[in-house]
Amino acid sequence: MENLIALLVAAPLLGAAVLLCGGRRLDAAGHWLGTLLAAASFVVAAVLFFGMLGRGAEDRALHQTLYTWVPVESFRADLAFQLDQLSMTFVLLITGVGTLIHVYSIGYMEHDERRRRFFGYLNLFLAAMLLLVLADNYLLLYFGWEGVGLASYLLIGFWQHKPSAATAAKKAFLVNRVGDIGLSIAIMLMFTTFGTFAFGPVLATADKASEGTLTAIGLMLLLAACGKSAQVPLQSWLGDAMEGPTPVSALIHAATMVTAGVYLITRSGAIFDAAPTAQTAVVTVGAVTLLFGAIVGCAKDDIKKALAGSTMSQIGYMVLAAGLGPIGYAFAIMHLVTHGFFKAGLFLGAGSVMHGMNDEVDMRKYGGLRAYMPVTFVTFGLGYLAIIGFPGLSGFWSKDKIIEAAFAKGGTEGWILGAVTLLGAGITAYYMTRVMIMTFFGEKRWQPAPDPHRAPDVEPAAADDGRHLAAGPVGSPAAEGPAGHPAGELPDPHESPRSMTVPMIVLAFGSVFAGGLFSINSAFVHWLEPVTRFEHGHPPVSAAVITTATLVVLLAGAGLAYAQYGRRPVPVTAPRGSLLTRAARRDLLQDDFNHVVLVRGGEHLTRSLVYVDHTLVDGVVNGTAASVGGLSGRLRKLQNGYARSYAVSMFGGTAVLIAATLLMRAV
Amino acid sequence: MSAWSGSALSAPGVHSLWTESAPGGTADAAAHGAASGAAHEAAHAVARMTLAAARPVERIPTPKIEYAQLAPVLIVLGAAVIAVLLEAFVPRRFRHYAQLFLTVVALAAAFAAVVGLAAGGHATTRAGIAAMGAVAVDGPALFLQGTILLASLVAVFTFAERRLDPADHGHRVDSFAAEAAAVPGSEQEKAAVRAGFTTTEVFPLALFAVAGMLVFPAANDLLTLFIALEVFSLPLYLLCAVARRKRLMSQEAAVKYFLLGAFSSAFLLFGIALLYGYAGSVSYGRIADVVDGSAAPVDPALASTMGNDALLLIGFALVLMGLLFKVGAVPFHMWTPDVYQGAPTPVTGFMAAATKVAAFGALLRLLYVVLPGLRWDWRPVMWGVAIVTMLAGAVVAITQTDIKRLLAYSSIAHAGFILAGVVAATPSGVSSVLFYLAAYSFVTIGAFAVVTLVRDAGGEATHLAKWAGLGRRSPLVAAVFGVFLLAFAGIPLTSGFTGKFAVFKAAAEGGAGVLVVVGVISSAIAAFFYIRVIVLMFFSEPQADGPTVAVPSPLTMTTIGVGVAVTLVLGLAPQYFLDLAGQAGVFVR
Amino acid sequence: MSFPLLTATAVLPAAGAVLTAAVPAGRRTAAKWLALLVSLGTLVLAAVVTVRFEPGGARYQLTESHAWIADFGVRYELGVDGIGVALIALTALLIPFIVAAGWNDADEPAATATRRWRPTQGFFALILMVEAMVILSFEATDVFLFYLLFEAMLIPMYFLIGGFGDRAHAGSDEHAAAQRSYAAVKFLLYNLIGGLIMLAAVVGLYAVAGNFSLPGIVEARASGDLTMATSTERLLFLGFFFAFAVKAPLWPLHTWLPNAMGEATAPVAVLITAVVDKVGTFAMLRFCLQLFPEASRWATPVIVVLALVSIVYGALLAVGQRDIKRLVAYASISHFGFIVLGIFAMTSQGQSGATLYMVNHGISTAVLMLVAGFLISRRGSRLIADYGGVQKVAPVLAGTFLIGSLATLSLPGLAPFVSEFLVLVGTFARYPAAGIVATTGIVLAALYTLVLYQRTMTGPVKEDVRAVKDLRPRELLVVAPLIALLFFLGVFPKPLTEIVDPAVRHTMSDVKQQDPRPEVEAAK
Amino acid sequence: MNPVNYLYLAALLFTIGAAGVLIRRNAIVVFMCVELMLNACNLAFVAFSRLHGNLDGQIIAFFTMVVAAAEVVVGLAIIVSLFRSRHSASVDDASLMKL
Repeated sequence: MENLIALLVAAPLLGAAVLLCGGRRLDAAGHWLGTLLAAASFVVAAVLFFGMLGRGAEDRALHQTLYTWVPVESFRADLAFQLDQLSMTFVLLITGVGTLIHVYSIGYMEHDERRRRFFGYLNLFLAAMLLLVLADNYLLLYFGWEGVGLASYLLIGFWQHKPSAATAAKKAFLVNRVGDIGLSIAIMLMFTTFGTFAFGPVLATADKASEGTLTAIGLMLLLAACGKSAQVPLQSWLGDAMEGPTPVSALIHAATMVTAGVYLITRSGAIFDAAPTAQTAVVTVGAVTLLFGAIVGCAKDDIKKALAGSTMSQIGYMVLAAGLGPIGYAFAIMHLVTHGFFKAGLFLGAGSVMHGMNDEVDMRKYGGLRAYMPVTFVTFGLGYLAIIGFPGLSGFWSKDKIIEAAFAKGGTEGWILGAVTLLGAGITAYYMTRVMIMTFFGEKRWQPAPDPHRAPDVEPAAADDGRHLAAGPVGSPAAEGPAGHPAGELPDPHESPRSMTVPMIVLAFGSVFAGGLFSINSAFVHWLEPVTRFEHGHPPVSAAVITTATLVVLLAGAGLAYAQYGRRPVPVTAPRGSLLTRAARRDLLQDDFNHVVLVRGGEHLTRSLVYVDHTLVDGVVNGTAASVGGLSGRLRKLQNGYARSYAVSMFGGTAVLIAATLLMRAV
Repeated sequence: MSAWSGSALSAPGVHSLWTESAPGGTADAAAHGAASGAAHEAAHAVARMTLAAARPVERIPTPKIEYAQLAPVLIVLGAAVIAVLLEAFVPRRFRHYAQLFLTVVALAAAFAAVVGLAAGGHATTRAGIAAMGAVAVDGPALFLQGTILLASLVAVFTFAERRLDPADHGHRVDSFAAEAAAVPGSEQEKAAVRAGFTTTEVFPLALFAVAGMLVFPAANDLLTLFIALEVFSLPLYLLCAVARRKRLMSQEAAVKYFLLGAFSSAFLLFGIALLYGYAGSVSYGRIADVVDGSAAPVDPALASTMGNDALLLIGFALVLMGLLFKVGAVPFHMWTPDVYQGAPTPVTGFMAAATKVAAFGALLRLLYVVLPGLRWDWRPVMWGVAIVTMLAGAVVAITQTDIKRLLAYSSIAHAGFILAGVVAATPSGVSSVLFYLAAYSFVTIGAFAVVTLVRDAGGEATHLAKWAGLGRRSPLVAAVFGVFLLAFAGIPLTSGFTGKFAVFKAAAEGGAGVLVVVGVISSAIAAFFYIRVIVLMFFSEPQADGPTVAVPSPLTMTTIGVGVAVTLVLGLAPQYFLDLAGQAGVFVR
Repeated sequence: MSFPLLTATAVLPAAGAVLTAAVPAGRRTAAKWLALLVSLGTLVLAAVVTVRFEPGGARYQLTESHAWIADFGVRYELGVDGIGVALIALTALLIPFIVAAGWNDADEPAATATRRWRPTQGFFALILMVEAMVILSFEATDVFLFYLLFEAMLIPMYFLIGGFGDRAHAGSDEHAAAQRSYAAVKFLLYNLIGGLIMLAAVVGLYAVAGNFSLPGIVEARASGDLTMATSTERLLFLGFFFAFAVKAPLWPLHTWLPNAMGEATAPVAVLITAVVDKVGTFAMLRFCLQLFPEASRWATPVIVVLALVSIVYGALLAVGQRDIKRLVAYASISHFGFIVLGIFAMTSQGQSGATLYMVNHGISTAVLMLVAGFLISRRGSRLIADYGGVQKVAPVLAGTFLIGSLATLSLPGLAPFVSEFLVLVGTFARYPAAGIVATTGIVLAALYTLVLYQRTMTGPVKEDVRAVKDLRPRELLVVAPLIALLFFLGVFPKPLTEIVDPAVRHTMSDVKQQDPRPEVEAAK
Repeated sequence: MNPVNYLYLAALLFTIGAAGVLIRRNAIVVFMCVELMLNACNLAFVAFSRLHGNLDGQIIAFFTMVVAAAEVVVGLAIIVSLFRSRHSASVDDASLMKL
């Protein structure tokens, strides 16, 4: 049984290798191969899952050790897998959603000449992500961690000809690297503390270490989590990451990769439980991000960026929950899963909308689309209801639990967290309603006159795109990418092809029922319990109160949004807006800060260092050489060609010689 | 040294009597050592007689000369004399060949003699003093003589090279003036050229010089030292003056060399006088004894002078100066660049190699045999000289623009390195110096031989700018020269490195770590200009009016070949030669 | 007296060099093939060495010892430990690729070629000569012999740098030639001065020890037969270390490297940084630590600081570069910082990591630099600003370049990650602060490599870049195996670590250091 | 009379000679100054010979004279040839080679 685990990773890895090295001859079949292997991996996962269900709660975990990866004296990193309930959950989510999105991409990328490579990257991502969640030690996890980073780098920058995409990709990788410092330092600390960094021993003996060390480790892990899960202060990359193709945003930047941070914290629960300070830090980060993302989400007019903000905020929920300890881990993961469903669904919906709208992403240029793309509308709508936590749908079950747990934290801390989570719920309702209304309701705002400044870069490619339009959905044409879209094309909203709608529908089902299923006599919690441990949180007020409060806030948020966008027409060009709005549009100025402090500062630093290297370090050497040369030139003058002066020097020399000799005798 | 206990005994009275009654006594033209040496038995006899009655002194036995042990010198001297006769009697067109043949044979024979002596154990066990104490036949002497002979042998090949310049009026021409006496550019000169005259006198001159050089490091008393110095200097002065091209420079070089040389030898002589005054003798052994105070018996006069260290120290300083001049140590080096540049290149090579060997040999003997008792006085002084020489040589060389001057300065820097070995004042110091000299002399001759090949309309193109891109024109020559430069720079796998390491090692063992550090620094500086030449030859584009590289006759090829061979062999497998030098490291006293 | 395997591995390329140089001017292709075959033959021999070497066996294996220069206490002593084997393998492995990559670099238009002037032959002969000397220096267990080679290998390198410049240069040929010879002279002088200072130390060592046999001296010191005054040992250590720090190169002695790598052809640049410079770090590990353990420990703090400076400083300067090859050069400086850090962290992880790092850095830089060289030769410019969108016109080239970059930023799964992480862990275990500072190098590495990739490969296609062709088969053949090796060693470094670890264990015991014990003894 | 005085005289002559070498331009005169130095040496030798009462010094004096004569031969030859080609015997004129 456990020998299958490696297969999980191997299948997509093989796909990546074949597709990326295969060359053009695979162009025709590449996407099928990729999808097939993703599906295969899902099947294996399913097999393993049912096998696991067949065993008792305690001996469900499976281990498979392939070989020792890095053996140096006491430093041993095995290439070994551990498949327990937690990992299993992720594996299913990753392979499942992954497969769906592969399918979706077949249609979405249809007209991209580099589709083969796209699928190669997707497979690469799956492999890395699975490695991440299956690793049985932190170094191997780090391997996967960086692997998904690479995959996301490649996929964000998939349309490399767009400078914006290339920049976004680079930014994502760099910010993640900052987080990675945390992970690597954490691993080093574990090594120096426990002499190993395998999950088993470390987590088993965590409590033996001094709290200071554990706090340090915890904070470092948190840093890593911030990087990967786009938590404040390392969240800035996620918004730009939307430059990537929409399936990527759905899979990597909504459903799976960005939740790796939550996985890391949950997995390292033992360490955090023993380090309260670190936990506090975690919940703080979670709370801040939760609001941050929500606020940003409210201000964005770019549909994907709005969703990105929401992703940030939802992960904030998870991190917060994870920071609560045993009372929260399970719910964090549960929300993670449900979120995986509905957020992926929402993104796919967004993709489908953009598809119909010539890759127009500005919601102000949408409106009234429900008539044109019903399937998208329905699925998106269900996702919407799920995320705002409409009673009965997935989001409700998971998010509500988190809010309860937050209150259950106890003391003022509990109240604050509870309040924040509640507020977050309200804002979520607000911005999601806003998105919903602006996109699917109201009058259509998409008769854009061909704007003149686009005119120049009409290219031959335009003709192709025209054909595609006629033919059906427009793949983001590789030639110019969305940016270069033919000018003056009237967007002609239409439903997307089957290959795209089917995944959306499946995900919609997930968004509706997953939460419910999980909550039937809290099956999910018990499923995870052996790994994450579970304590019932006891909120100061009864759960019912909290639930109602949530609903109230929810309605308030939605109502406000309706009042603002449903009742009166939405201006096509965004109003200047309040200070907060403008700040929020600019990601609350966080990027500007980065730019001024890090980018500018860095540039100055490097420039001055280059100068130093040239003038100082090199200068010293050259200076010495020059001075020797000068000395030589001066000494040379003594050789003036006059025999008599030579004689003088000889005479003088002799005198010195005599003097010296006598002196030596004297002393 | 046994010969000298005699003169220690010789009483003043006896000598004064001699001076009155037997003026013929001084007519003894042999080394003065003969006179007092013979005195050993004679003195007492004579003394007794004088008491009896003033009868004419009986004959003084002729000094005994170990001809076998002096064979190398005698062979060369004899050959030189014959060569003079050849000049007188052999018709012009044969002279070149006759002279060349004679010289080569003589040098080879002399070398054979040296080898024979060494094989006969004269270098080690049977080392002794010949010619009534005038000449030492011991390890260092034989080793250096052998080196000098080989060096001059290959050098003579370049003397005889006649293929570098196009034939002039159908006569092959070498590097020497058709008629040295003729005014440059005069009708007389043109006539001489037309007649195809050549200065074949260079061969006898060289032979005389070599003879002097052979004696110089072997000299065992100060007079012999002085004579030997003059014997090899005077021919060199003349050799400098007889270049075929750039005759004015050649003559100027000669004049400078001559005047300064005479000047320095005057100092040397005065130094000898003072030492004589101090010790009452010019014999190394005797002086050494007096210095250590182990001399016996001590007559009143000697006692009075012995008390006076000023005589000793000043005398020593002056003699030292005379030798340092020949060595080319700062601040007595200033003749070197001019002379090296002005002299005919083959002569320069010969001088640079052989003179240094001879002079350092003499210096070693002086310091190790005569003045070991004075070590604490001379070591610091020599330290100073060594340091200044190393640094000054290297530094000034950086800005040179003429290849011959460049090599001259490099030779100064090398003198400094060798001095570092000399200062070590240990047997290993001696052997390291011997090895270094052997290695260095062949590199030098080879390098100057290459210089003779690079020519343009005005003869040798010695200006560095002309060497640009030589590597592209004729890679082989450039590569060979590169090898020599690397050897000069002391890059590993060349003889230069082995020698340098040996010397530094000796210095370090001798407790002169500072010298090692300074040596390292100056080698670093020196490396710069050797590299500059390499850059010039290989990395810069050749000029349109660049020089041509003459294809030499087998003679020069041999010289260069030997140079390269020795450089590499001593670099890769030096052990055998180190052993030789090691065995030859002990001076007889 | 068995077959002198080690000598053979050095003699073969040396002989090959002579033969190659002797090939007549008209037959330069023959010369190329000859050089390639010889280098491959050397690779085979190196493989044999690797196989014949038993990790568990004696410290120095396949030893040879012959009398050489008794007067200097010098013997011709060879022997390899794991570290030596690894580096010999690396050298022998890279040279064929360097030869193949430089296939046409030295060819001159027939116009300037004369009967005697044979640049192509010279080029390959010099490369082989360098290989011979480097390999022998990895084998030498006699300090003098090592020094000899350490110095001698400068000369062929010097001619390679100064004689065969990068065709792609800004400005006139004269200017380029001037730049080139400046770079060559700078290279030679820096290393020569370092070497001469080392010479003083070598002489000093002789004065102290009386012979040059490394095992002998180590043995004598361990048994107390040979004692050094503290001050003496420190001075000698500094003398040795200075030379190696120049070669490595360590800040602030690094400035020769960017010039040299910038002006030299890409293959030669690889030769410099991937092969020759390794001799420096190798020598630190073998000679500094073994001959002068106390002094090494004494100097460690300073050296660690210098290493850290190199890491950060090199990386920052790499960010600031406009010239692709100079960028790689500064990146190398940063990496050498890591290597030195690992060596002087004095932990087994650090030192194994450092050794692996030498190998991996050699391979990764080779990939990056060679691909960069191919790119530069196509476009005829080294300036980053002259590129853009290459990925569109030459995807394979871009892909390989990306892999090279990822290796340089030590991405897990590629070889450099293993070594870098080992170095970091090893350092952190002893000097946590240093370890943390070093980790910033990770981010900076990502910065300069990705910025380079973004500016050259992505974005809209520049006009002059449109003409750029994708990799030719020969070039792909050069890069592909190296990339494969990067992946292999990235996921399965065990073969390497198994060879290296015993040697590291010996070194650790020489410097009398144990790995720090973990805070909590974890239940294994 | 005390032989030491002869030594002082010798030293004086020697110095005069040396000074002459340094001061005078004419090659012949310079050369003669060198000769003067040699003769100073001779004087010293003879004086010491007397002092020590052995013959060596006097014998050396003869050798010195011979050497001096030889030097004259060589020296004059060189100087004259220089004079003929330059029409000047000034040592300072002979300064083609410098630096």
